[in-house]
Amino acid sequence: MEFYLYLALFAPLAGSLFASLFGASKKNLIAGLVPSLLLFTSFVSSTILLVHILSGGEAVHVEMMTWMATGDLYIPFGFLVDEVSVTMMMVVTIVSTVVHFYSIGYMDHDKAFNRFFAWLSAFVFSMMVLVMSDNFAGLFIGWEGVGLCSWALIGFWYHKESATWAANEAFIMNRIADLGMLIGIFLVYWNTGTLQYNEAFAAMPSLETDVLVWTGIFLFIGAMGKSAQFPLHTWLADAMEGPTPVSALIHAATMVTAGVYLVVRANPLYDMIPEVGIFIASLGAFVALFAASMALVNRDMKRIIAYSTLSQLGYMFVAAGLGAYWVALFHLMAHAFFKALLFLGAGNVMHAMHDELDPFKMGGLKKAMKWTFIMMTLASVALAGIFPLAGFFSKDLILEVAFIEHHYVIYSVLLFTAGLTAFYSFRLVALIFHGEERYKLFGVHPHEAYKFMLIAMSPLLLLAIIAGAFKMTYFEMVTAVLPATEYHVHSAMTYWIMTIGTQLFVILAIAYAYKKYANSNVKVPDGTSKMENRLCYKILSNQYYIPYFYEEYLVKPYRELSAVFWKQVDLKVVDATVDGIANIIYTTGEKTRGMQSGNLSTMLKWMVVGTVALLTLAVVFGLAVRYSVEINAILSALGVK
Amino acid sequence: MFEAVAFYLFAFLTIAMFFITVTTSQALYALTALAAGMIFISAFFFILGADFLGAVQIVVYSGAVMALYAFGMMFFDTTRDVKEKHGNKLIVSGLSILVAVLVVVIIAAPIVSTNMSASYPMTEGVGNTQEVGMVLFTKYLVPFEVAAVMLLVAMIAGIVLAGKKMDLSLTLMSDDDVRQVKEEENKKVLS
Amino acid sequence: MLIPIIGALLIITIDIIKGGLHKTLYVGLSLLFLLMDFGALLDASGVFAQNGTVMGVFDVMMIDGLAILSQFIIVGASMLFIPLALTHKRFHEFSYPEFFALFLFMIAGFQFMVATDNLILVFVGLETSSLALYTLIAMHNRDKSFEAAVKYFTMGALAAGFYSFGAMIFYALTGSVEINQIASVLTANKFEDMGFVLVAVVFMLASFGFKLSLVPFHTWAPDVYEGASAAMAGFMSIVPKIAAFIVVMRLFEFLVNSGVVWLEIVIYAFVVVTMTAANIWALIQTDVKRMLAYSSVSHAGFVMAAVLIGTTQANSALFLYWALFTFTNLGSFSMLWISRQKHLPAYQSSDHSYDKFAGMIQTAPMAAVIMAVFMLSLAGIPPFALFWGKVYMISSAVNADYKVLALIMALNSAIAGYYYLKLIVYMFMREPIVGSNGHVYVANATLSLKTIIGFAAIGTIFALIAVNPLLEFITSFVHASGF
Amino acid sequence: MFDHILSILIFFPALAGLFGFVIQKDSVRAYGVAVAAIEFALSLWLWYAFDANVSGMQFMEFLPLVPAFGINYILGVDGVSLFIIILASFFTMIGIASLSDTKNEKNMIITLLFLQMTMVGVFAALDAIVFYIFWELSLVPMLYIIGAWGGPLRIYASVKFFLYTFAGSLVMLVGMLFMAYYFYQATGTWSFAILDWYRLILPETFQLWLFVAFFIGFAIKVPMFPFHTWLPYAHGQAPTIGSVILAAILLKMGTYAFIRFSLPMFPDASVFFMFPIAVIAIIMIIYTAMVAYAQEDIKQVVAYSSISHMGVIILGTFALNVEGITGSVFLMIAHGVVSGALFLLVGVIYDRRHTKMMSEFGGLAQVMPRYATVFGLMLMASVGLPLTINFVGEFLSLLGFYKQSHILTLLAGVAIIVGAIYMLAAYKRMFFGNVTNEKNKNLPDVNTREWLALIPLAIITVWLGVYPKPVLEPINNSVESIVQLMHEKSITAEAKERIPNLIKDAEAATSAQEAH
Amino acid sequence: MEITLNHYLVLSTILFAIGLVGVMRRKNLLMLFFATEILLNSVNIAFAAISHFYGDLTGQMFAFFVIAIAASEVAVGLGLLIVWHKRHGNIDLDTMSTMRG
Repeated sequence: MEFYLYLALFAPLAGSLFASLFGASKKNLIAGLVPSLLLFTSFVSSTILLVHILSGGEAVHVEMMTWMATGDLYIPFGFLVDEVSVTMMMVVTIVSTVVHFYSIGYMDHDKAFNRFFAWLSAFVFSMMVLVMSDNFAGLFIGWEGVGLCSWALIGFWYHKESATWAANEAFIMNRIADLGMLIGIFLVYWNTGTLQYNEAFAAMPSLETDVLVWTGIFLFIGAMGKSAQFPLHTWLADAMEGPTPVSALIHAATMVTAGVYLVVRANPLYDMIPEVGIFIASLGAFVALFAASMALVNRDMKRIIAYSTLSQLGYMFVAAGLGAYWVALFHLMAHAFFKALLFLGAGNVMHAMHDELDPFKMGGLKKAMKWTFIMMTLASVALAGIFPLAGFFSKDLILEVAFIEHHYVIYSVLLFTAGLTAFYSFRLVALIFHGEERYKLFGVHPHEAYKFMLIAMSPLLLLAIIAGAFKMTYFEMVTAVLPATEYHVHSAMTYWIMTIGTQLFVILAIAYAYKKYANSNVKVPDGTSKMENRLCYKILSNQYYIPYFYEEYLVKPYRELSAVFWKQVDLKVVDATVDGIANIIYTTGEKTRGMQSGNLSTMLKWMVVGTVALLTLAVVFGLAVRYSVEINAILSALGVK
Repeated sequence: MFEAVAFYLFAFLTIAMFFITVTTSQALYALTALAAGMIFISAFFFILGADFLGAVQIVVYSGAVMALYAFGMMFFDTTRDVKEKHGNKLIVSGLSILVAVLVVVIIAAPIVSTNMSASYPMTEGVGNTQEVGMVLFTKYLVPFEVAAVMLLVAMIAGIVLAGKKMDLSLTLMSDDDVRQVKEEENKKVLS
Repeated sequence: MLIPIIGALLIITIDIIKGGLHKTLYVGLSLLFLLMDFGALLDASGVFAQNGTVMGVFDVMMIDGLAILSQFIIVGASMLFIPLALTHKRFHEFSYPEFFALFLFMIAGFQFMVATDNLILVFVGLETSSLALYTLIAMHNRDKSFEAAVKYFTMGALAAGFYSFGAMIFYALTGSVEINQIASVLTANKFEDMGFVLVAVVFMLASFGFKLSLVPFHTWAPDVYEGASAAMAGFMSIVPKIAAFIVVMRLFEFLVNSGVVWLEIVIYAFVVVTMTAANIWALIQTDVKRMLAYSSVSHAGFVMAAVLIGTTQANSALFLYWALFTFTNLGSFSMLWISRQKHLPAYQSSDHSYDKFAGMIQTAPMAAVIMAVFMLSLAGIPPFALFWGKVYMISSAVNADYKVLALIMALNSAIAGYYYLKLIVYMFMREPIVGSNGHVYVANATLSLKTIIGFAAIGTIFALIAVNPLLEFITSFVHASGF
Repeated sequence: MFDHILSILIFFPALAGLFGFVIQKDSVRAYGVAVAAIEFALSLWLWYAFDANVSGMQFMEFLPLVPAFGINYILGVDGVSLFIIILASFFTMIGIASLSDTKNEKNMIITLLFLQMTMVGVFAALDAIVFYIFWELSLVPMLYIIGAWGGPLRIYASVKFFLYTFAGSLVMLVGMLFMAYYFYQATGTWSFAILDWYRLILPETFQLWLFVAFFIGFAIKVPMFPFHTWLPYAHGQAPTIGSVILAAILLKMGTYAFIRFSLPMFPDASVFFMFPIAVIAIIMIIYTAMVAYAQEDIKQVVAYSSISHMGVIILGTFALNVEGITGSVFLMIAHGVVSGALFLLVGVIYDRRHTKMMSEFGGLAQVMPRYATVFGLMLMASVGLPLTINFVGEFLSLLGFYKQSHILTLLAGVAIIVGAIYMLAAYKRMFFGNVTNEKNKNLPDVNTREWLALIPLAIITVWLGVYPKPVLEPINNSVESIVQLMHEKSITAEAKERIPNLIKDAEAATSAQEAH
Repeated sequence: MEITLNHYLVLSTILFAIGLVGVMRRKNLLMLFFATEILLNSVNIAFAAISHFYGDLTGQMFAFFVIAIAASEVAVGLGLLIVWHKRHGNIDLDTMSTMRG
């Protein structure tokens, strides 16, 4: 099994290195194919591992070599394939394999084709490290690694100002979170004396609560960054500057879910500190609603999907926070499939529309690109959580969890959000594929994507449809390591009411979306329509002015402060002091050099002056000594000493 | 009594003379005043019974030194009074007064020097000169010799500095000029 | 000590018998006599090593450790300096045999000065050497040198006045002119006439402050150094000062150690002021020789600290420092000496202005490197000679609990670093000025001069090896003579 | 021969430099490379012969210099100094190898060889005075390099560099003399041997004063805020090779000296001053990082960034536990490699365009992709990405200091954010976007000579990032002995409590194991 | 009224002060030398007096040597004086300030 583990882990790395050999040379199909095939092998070996685990084999745990060892600190490169990580591995390898093959077509005309694959495979490798590591340090390696790759891939088209800006924003925001993560790790080390998951978690129950609380909080801050939870969410939307496959792989399926994975992985810790769990859950719920609301009015296809990703992450955190770790993981998996599918579909549309992103400028594409239409619709249905697609099983489960844990506020928020989700996703579908063909105004001639791209997407489609079926098997597998809490509403009655109700609500939302946007009188908004001038619309379309706030009150001040520090403080104060001292000495010289007038009688005067000065001193002192007794008497009379 | 009178008289005279020396603007006056002052000083020596010293004083100063100065002054136009521009009289006068006052203040207090052991007591009767000679050629032989050397040095220095060769600079002359000079010297030596 | 006198007389007689002989003869003779003198010293040191301090000739002469050590420095330094007369160019003074005679007389004078504790002999010796020195300076025969001589002479006369007045008061207080007796008498009556002691000390301080060029009695130093020939300036920066230091040590240390607070304070002030002020003035100089003048003033201040501290270590530090300083200063001044031109080029403000040395590394690399070594040594960069002197001196200050003083000394060397660095900057980092070719820097060089410089350079660079034996030798002598 | 390996390491380059004078101008470069290569080989041999399990000094040499005053020529290396020595010889080698054609190259190379002597000497010296000698001597060649081959402000920069450091180290010298004096008082013998001083337990007040005296010398060298202002000038004006050596080795003297002198000699003072110094370190980290962000000159960015990293090193040093100190030592090496590489990279572009202004560039990634790649790698290393050399050091340093103070570490941790900010901003300005400046249109990519220097550095950067063990282990052993020494020497209760007692811990651990 | 040692000392100090004043205010080299002579002479008086009152010859010795010194100083001084005068035609101190700073 170890062999497969290493294969699964290092195949992507090999692919990345291979592709990077061609890094600076011109497009070369090999550079795309080889990594994809290597990834496929990785996928295969992960599957083998999965089978091994499913067939009740115990977790594969290898320690490759020492990384850091000093003092009491010992950090190995250790890898662990247990039920949780194997799930993640499957998700990662499947989606990334698909995306790789897809990208061969998608990046067809890009001159940096090779570099793309180098980075993409590198990302997969770091993601694998992240999920497979058996200690926090290894996790952190992957954590930073994916950050790096996402930086490189967001800024893939580095000649675009917006792209590079978004890349840096993403990296720095993640860094902020990583600091929290790092502190969390330190806390773990100094309190448990180790960074190995099993040992650390074993040691934790003996610690006092507040330490655990702090650890939990700091680790979760790390998770917030990667999973773009409020207030560190702005980078995700901007990250859409990257090529669409990247968005599909990194910013929908895998990397952003790392936060959830962390919480799931650290479940023993979070079980001990439910108050933090509640916080996580409520934050998740808030983000779900918050992101969905922004998705309602947005006019950028990819951003809409990004926001939906955000809101789905919120769902996951609700589940994780409420202790339903397996549910969170399950939704993570399902979401990965249909969301990736959605993105890839969007990619096709972009190709067809020559990188046009505004759905209002499309419409009626279903004739031109039937397959894409079908796929995206199904993906949206799954996302909306309609029976019997994947989304239904995972998402409704979360709702139930919230209900059963008696967090009715959260429950209602999530329910409402579900409606919103349905609405905006079908608003998108409607705008793109239905209604009349507004794109004609812009003189584009859309065409369906390459066949093999569609074929490449098909596995995702399949999974998006049937993933729900695996629920029970998955449950049995995962609960070997995760708390196995079955969530059943007490009375079948309420259960059915809830389910049906939800379904109806969602369907209504869909219907409304169609009614509003699928008809033929949808115009390309020009900022004049009544709705667009509503306050709430403005707020939403400006993302609650949060990016603006960051720019104005964080970035600018930082820049200005830096300038002040350099120009004013460093040069005008610190350095000036140093030079000032030197100048003082020098100018004293200049001023006093007059003493050396070169005139002999002046010199003689100086000599006499010196002597006289000494004499005066001598006299004073001599008299003082001679009359010391009297002086003391006087002084004492005066009351001195 | 006589001693007192003599002391005050000569003290007054010396002070006056030296005061003239440092204040007058006429080089000649200054010279003469100095010479006079020196002689008066020798008077003190005689009062104090240091006959030998007094003699030396008169001989050396009023003789040699004054002669030297007089000789030196032939170089300059002694008739016209020396105009000296004094930058800031304040400093000078101030300092001088300060000095005078200080020094006097210091010395005004009586010097009580206990356990004073005269290392070379004067024996009454024996003339001062003999004693001086005795000490000079026993105890102070070395300083005496050195002083002799010093005088030699002074002599050489005087000769060299005042000598003819000093007004032409061999440093800056061209080689043949130098050769010429040398030949002249050699002639001098031979003749 | 009679040897140099004999030598001088011999030289004069030779000149009388047959004039116009070449200077090399006289240099040779002087060297020869100085060598003999040195040999005599070695002998004397042997004697001293066996049976301690010797009082000779009616107790006027005194051969103790200080005397011997200082004479070693005096004679040694003179031996190193006299060959500098063998220049490539012709200079006025060297055409006089009298020059060499006076030189030897001067050395004799210094030797007498240090080898006694009788104020009279000190005075006479001092004057002998000084008078000779004035003449030697003047004999360089340029306007500046005359001016220098006159200034030096006049102030010297004033200083002589001070000296005699001070001696007079000491005599009045103790009825003796021998330092050890003065000391014993004063300590016997517990300094009851402190006022007078102080007055005497003041006048002594003034006169020796002049000799040692302590601020504010230093004013002659820069001018005289500039006026004198570089060789003579270098000589002046070493020999007269060590002689003066010996007397100061003899005279003041018993006072400082017997708790004359005032004197301690005053010397402290002298040390600090001299070091700092001289350094500051050296910063703003535009002429290397003048800069070196100020720097040696500052070094004198630095060494004066030894007198203040007054422990055996400090006194040994004084000798160590001065021995090493001799080599370094000899080197730097001879470097100036060999680069001496007769006529000033247009772009040059003075004989040895800084810009003369601009870009020297490109035109005369070897010379530049050597000069740099001397400068670094003066700045106290290890492992060059002066560093060891500095370290030992500061350490002695530390050990005597003069913490602040030690710090001031250290920081002063930092300030000093600047102006030594300035020359290095000129030599290594500036572009050479148009028209200056490498020959300028060795215009005046002959084999003997080069030898001397090489000697100095070796002494400066490899001082490391010499330090230990030197230190042990010095310490034993100083300790044996009770300082 | 290898009994005196250290002396050979020290003086071989100097002698070679002397011989260099006779070499003909054009072939001196090859000569220099050869000498440096031999030196590097020797240093590698040193590593090979070094016994990683011995925590004490190795290859000790002793030669009396001034026994009368207790000054002896004592050499020796332990894990702390070993790798910095290797680093020094390594950088001299690649520095000479990658030297772009400079005017009078000969002087440059000879100077570099002398500089190498001083560098190795500082890290090998075990006698305070010998240490001081090399410490001061190292200023001179650097002064010449900056002053003779530098930019327009070179003279100001070089003199400032020299005097500032000189002044500081003079105070340090006074401190050393005090130390020797106390030693003399305690034992009755003069000694400047560091190992002797280790055995001396000082009362706390003395410790405080001496610590300050030494601190001034070291802090200026490091340089620590607010003594840092000479560094930007020195770096900004120095030629590439100068900056490389300065950043890679000379700055490490200060931090090394902290570990060699301040910590073991004044444990209580170290504890006493831990928090003030930590605050200074944090100011260095954040403040200089912000200043770096404001720079317009890429070289200045790197210069300020190295100040910022120095802050982390200091922090790790004053964590006063094994993790922290080991981390800081490792970070010294790491920062040496990375910043050296960065300066080399800046040099690459400077050779092409003769400007360092970032506004002049932009879109270089299109023109010089390979250059951009290497730069990116080094940038990420400097940002402290895991699996690069810097991360190990930073992680350990911060981890170590976290034991002492949570909140301060949190502040110091901001390093990884601000570091990312200025580095990425600079990278964006230089490499991203379109090629706007005509002059950049067809710049040649990295050439062979530059690869020669960059590839090894890149390899080290990744190799030691992935597998730091071979370096970490010897360091760890030596550091453990130092920490143990500190614990035993410390007087005050707080120090005892702050500085871990390894032996006790070890016993505790074993007993715990028995318990299981 | 008895003339004590102090009288002589005071006298000599007064003379010394006069000498100092001369040294300070004289700008003519020759006159300056006069002033220095005064200094030495004043001291001589004191020496003689002290040796008289202590009955000790040392003072006279000192005075004797002081005289000798004074004489030789005059010789050298005059030499310099003459050279300077030859060169510059004046003996004014204010002219000899070519070196400064």
